[in-house]
Amino acid sequence: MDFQYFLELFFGGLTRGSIYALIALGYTLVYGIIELINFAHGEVYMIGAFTALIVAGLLGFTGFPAAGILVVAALAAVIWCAAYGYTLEKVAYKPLRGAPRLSPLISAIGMSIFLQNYVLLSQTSDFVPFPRLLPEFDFLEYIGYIMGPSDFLILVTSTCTMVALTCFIRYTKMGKAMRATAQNRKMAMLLGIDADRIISLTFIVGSALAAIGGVLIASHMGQVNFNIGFLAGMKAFTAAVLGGIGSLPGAMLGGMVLGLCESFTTGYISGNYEDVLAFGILIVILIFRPDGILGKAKVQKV
Amino acid sequence: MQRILKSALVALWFMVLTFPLLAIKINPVSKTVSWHFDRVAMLAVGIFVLALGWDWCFSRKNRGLPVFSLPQNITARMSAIANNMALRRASLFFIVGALVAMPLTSSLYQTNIMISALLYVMLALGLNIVVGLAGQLVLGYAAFYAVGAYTYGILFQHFGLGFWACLPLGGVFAVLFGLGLGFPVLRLRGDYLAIVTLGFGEIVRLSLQNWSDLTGGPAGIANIPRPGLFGVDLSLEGSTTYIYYLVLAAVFLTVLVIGRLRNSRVGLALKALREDEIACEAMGINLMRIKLSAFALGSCWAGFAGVIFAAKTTFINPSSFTFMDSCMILSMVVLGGMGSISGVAIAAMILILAPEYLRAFSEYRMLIFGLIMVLMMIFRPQGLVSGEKLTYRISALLAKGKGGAA
Amino acid sequence: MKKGTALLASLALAALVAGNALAAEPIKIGVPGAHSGDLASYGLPSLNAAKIVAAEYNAKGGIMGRQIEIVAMDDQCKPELASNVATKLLSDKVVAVMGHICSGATKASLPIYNEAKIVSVSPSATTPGLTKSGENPYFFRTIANDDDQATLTANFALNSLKVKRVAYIHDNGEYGKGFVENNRLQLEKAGVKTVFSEAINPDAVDFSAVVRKLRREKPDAVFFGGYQPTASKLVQQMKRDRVKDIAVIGPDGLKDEAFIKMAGADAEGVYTSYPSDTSNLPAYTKAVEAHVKTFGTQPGSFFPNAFAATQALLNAIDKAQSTDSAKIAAALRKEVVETPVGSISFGAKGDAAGVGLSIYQIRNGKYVETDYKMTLK
Amino acid sequence: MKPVLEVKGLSKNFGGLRALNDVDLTIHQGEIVALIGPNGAGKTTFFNCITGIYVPTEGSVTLHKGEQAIVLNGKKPHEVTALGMARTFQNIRLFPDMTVLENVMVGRHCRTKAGIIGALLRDPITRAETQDSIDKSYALLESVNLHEVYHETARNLSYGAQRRLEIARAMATEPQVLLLDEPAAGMNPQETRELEGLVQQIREQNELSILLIEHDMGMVMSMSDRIYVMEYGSRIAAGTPAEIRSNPQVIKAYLGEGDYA
Repeated sequence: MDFQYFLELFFGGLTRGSIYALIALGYTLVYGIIELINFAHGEVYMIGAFTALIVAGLLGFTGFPAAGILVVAALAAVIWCAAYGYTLEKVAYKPLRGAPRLSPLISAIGMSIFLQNYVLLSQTSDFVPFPRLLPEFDFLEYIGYIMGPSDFLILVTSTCTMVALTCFIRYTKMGKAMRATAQNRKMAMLLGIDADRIISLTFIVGSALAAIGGVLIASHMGQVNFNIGFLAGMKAFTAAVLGGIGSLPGAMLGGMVLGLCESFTTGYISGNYEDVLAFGILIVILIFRPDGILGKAKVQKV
Repeated sequence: MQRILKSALVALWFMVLTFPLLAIKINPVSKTVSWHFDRVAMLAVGIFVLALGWDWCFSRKNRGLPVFSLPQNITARMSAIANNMALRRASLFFIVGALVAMPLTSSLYQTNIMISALLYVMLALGLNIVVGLAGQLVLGYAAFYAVGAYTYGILFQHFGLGFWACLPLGGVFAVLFGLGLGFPVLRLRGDYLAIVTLGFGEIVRLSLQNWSDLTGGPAGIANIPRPGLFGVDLSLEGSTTYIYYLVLAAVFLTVLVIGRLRNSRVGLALKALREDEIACEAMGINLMRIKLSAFALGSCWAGFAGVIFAAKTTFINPSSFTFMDSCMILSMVVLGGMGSISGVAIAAMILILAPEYLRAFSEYRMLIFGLIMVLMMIFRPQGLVSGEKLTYRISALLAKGKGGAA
Repeated sequence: MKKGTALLASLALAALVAGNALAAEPIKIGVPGAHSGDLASYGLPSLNAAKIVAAEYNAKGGIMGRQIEIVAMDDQCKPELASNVATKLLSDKVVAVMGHICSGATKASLPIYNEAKIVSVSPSATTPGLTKSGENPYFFRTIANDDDQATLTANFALNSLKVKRVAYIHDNGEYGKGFVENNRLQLEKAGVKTVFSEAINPDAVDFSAVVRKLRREKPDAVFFGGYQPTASKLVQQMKRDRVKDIAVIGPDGLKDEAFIKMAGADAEGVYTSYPSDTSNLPAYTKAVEAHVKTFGTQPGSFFPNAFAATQALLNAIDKAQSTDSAKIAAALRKEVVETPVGSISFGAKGDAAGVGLSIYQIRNGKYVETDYKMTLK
Repeated sequence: MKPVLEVKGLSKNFGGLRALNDVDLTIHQGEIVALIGPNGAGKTTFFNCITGIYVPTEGSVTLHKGEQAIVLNGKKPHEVTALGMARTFQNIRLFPDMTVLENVMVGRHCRTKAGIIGALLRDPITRAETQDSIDKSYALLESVNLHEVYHETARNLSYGAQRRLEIARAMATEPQVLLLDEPAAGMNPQETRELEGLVQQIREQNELSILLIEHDMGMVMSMSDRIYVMEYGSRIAAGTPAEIRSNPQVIKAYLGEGDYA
């Protein structure tokens, strides 16, 4: 019985963690290349959820099959988020390359507030129900207690996405160029890599991942609101820092660890301080081990 | 021509980009869709104009010209005015006079709004020490404000302490929190520091929300007394006016302190810290001490402002101290110009008073705050009023009679 | 000559009319509340109600020959704005106030109204302390306070559902936490065991941990404190995690058609408390008809309460034949008014007597009033 | 001549990499000593280790002050500066948005005392101290010929002027030993010659010792009393310019195939 409860919490935490990981990848990719905390990344996730909601809503009126709607909506979310990510970088960050370190961060915070209010004003301040598109099947009665179909779908989708990303980074030409730029931008430029294009690409990939996270969570929770990006973004950032910002496996690991921590604390102790826990982890990691679990210490250049 | 084509393309891109969110509004509850093509069209026109302006701004920026600049003769006249001591004094006198006379000539409501605005001036100036002078980006400033407000609330509720006892205590507690935060984050790089302070701010707010026994939880603390004047119970109007003068005095004090500080050895060290941390340390400045001073000085004003805030609204709850409030104060500093006193004060006044008097503005206020932060960083990172250069009297030059105060 | 007399007479008449108009300055009623921002859907219906009632009085020639003027003020339900709004209303020389909408805003503004001795009647501020503390002699409300609501739900759980073990979940807001704490206090006194009490963040990515904890503990009922969006997420997660046979009891924030639409079948069986159904009262139907006629839509939340508040307030001014606050307050306490929420009068501390509260249950996608109800004294 | 700065067996590891390996170095009163070596030989790391920016893995750094011998390892950079060792940076690190005068005044920080209270009260002592600081800074600017632009923002100065300003700023800390990290980098021959004169003049006026990292061989050979040569983190030679010139190991390691005059 108790072991079963442990498993329940474990898989609950894993589901939650995999969403954090998906968003955290976006933070880590961008940070790895231009050392910028893309504060508006959580908002991209929120916009992904909203875009999917709108597309799914429109299709819903036409009587499309649910699974089809989900795929089309997710695709639309990915495309639009990628476009938002690309534009975001061009408008708010690119003009600030070479500026003092804090300028792009302030610009990013400004962008985050802007996007939140853009959605608030153009859509609504209320929670909006997201159509139920996930297939509801009673698969395997016993496992059903540990994880439901939507948890399963989230886990599978996010795992596949992460595997795909890893392959992309490792084996494709563009992925290699990204890694080279992350390691040494000047050197990469000398080797004929167009750094601007790689940076754009990074934002596009990161935003697409956030969109997938947004669609998954929106269909899982069944509601969307202009404000969901802030908390999810902060949690994902915590995950990225926890794993070692700049490191892809670190972001995945960090997401899982954070998800599990939250799940177990709520399950065994109390949920009252769930968010305090995440922020606490963030602070403690940044102060005592800013390179996270998998990050490597960097020597300060003088 | 090419520029126009390019701008048209940009406008088209934004039309596609914003299409789903701007044009389609779905209500899944009532299963209705409303279309707003007019919004997208308006946006496209706006973006087209902006894109033209954007290029122009960049061409100016790349040539090292300021993006906004006034015509030469006006600038010259303005600087002549600025340098004219008599005129400066007269205008200062006028502003101070207007501020002092304000509650006597205007309604209770306006006085009240003005108190809010002045409180934000105080907060923005306080944050300006940390962010503007010392260059340490703090994203949880509202937490110190909360510490001040709750110091008064809690001490009054549990121990019956009055306003005047709590005012210094609020400052002291805020400083203790500032040092408590400052100490562990000494070694952190700028962007990590920003995130840690954000986390700290949220933790403070969440703790206020959860710790019901002490703080009243989300219900907050009500019926906090307004300050008394030598034991005389004041009427509403009387006490509002009284608080107004109190805040005004506090703002004057803040301006005086920051003005003197900026001119001093400590002020120079703070600025050096902002400009280059490593060089600063190599010049013999104790980084730990100077950073902690910055945190202490900055948080102290937030503490005072918090106590006055609690006394003014008589009711406090955690929702007044969110991340968005911190961002609002930060955008005042960014808009006003890091390190500038008059700029930050003007920016705080504008950003608080505009939504009160322009209803249309109030809906878009956070949107505009966000935009301000982005655009200022790109086009005018030094703010509206760029840090005024200080003047120094050099004995050698004075002796030679060559110039005097330059 | 005749022409001249006519001219003179008309001039005299004009002067008389003008003089009369000067003397008959309108009676200003402040209506502060959330008229923009995320809580506008709670504030605007009240403003509409005030406008309708004022128009009815004005059509009859006003009170004491003076017209009623509604002074609307937006406080966005934020305490710091509310205190500014309150002073603005004082500057505008309002006679009385119908508002504020939210408890926080009300708390922030009451000291100002107390100071100025201005009567305010809130249609929707439910924090018990506002009346129970006895510190606000000029404050009244036409809604049951959270204590009464909790008394109803706690007794219902105890007597009707016969609960032994109970869990509490809230959204860490004043409203939600207050509801849950009040219930807990009463139930624990009656010997009901508390399984756990947890806060959830409405913005959290999911609620699985709390729901799984709930599933393991298997209490007889769970009290949820908060608003309907969070509640609908919670019941959906419960359904998904196959939590069965646990009754969900919530406050009036859950009685909202949107809740059923959002949560669908998962909302089935949820209990909420809400003012008793008064839609068969003639005053209620009349008020709704007036709203449909004036604004073309069905009224929103707290419309009946605001309607009742405005009616009671104007009636008191009329009966007192005075704009003096003490006289208005006395009249409010004395007079019984027929309103959309029943025939009400106000107790010494300002709570409305005569307002009924019932337990509702969602059955087949509809709120059904159960027999469990109480009337406030 | 007595030694002012003595470095013994200094080593520094970065993870597995040994950036400095057992380096010894001594500077005597009034000497100009040059530290040369190919890029990446560890010269700047050496500077960073003795000024406290990095903590050395092994070895000792001792500053002699009168009869006192002060051990510098483990001290923070600001303490090192306060004890009498100031430096400039390879890639200029001025305070770009402060005025020229203010830049130098920051250097006065460790020789002045006024605190926050003094700043707020502006008592006569603080005022006198501030005025003194202003005047001394101005005098230093005169000595590097920047006094006419004292009110200019530092970022607007020419490259050469920025280098000189950095030296004036370091001088404001009243050092016993001045460490210059490639002061002539990016200068034209004319400016380099002026810089040489300036460095000589500073040494004579202030009786201080100078340790110099420099790639301009002409400058090194004409100015230095002694030269240390480093390669791969180790010291490979030491001696007078004439000795270094003829040292085969140095020629091989650093100067290549005799491409210097």
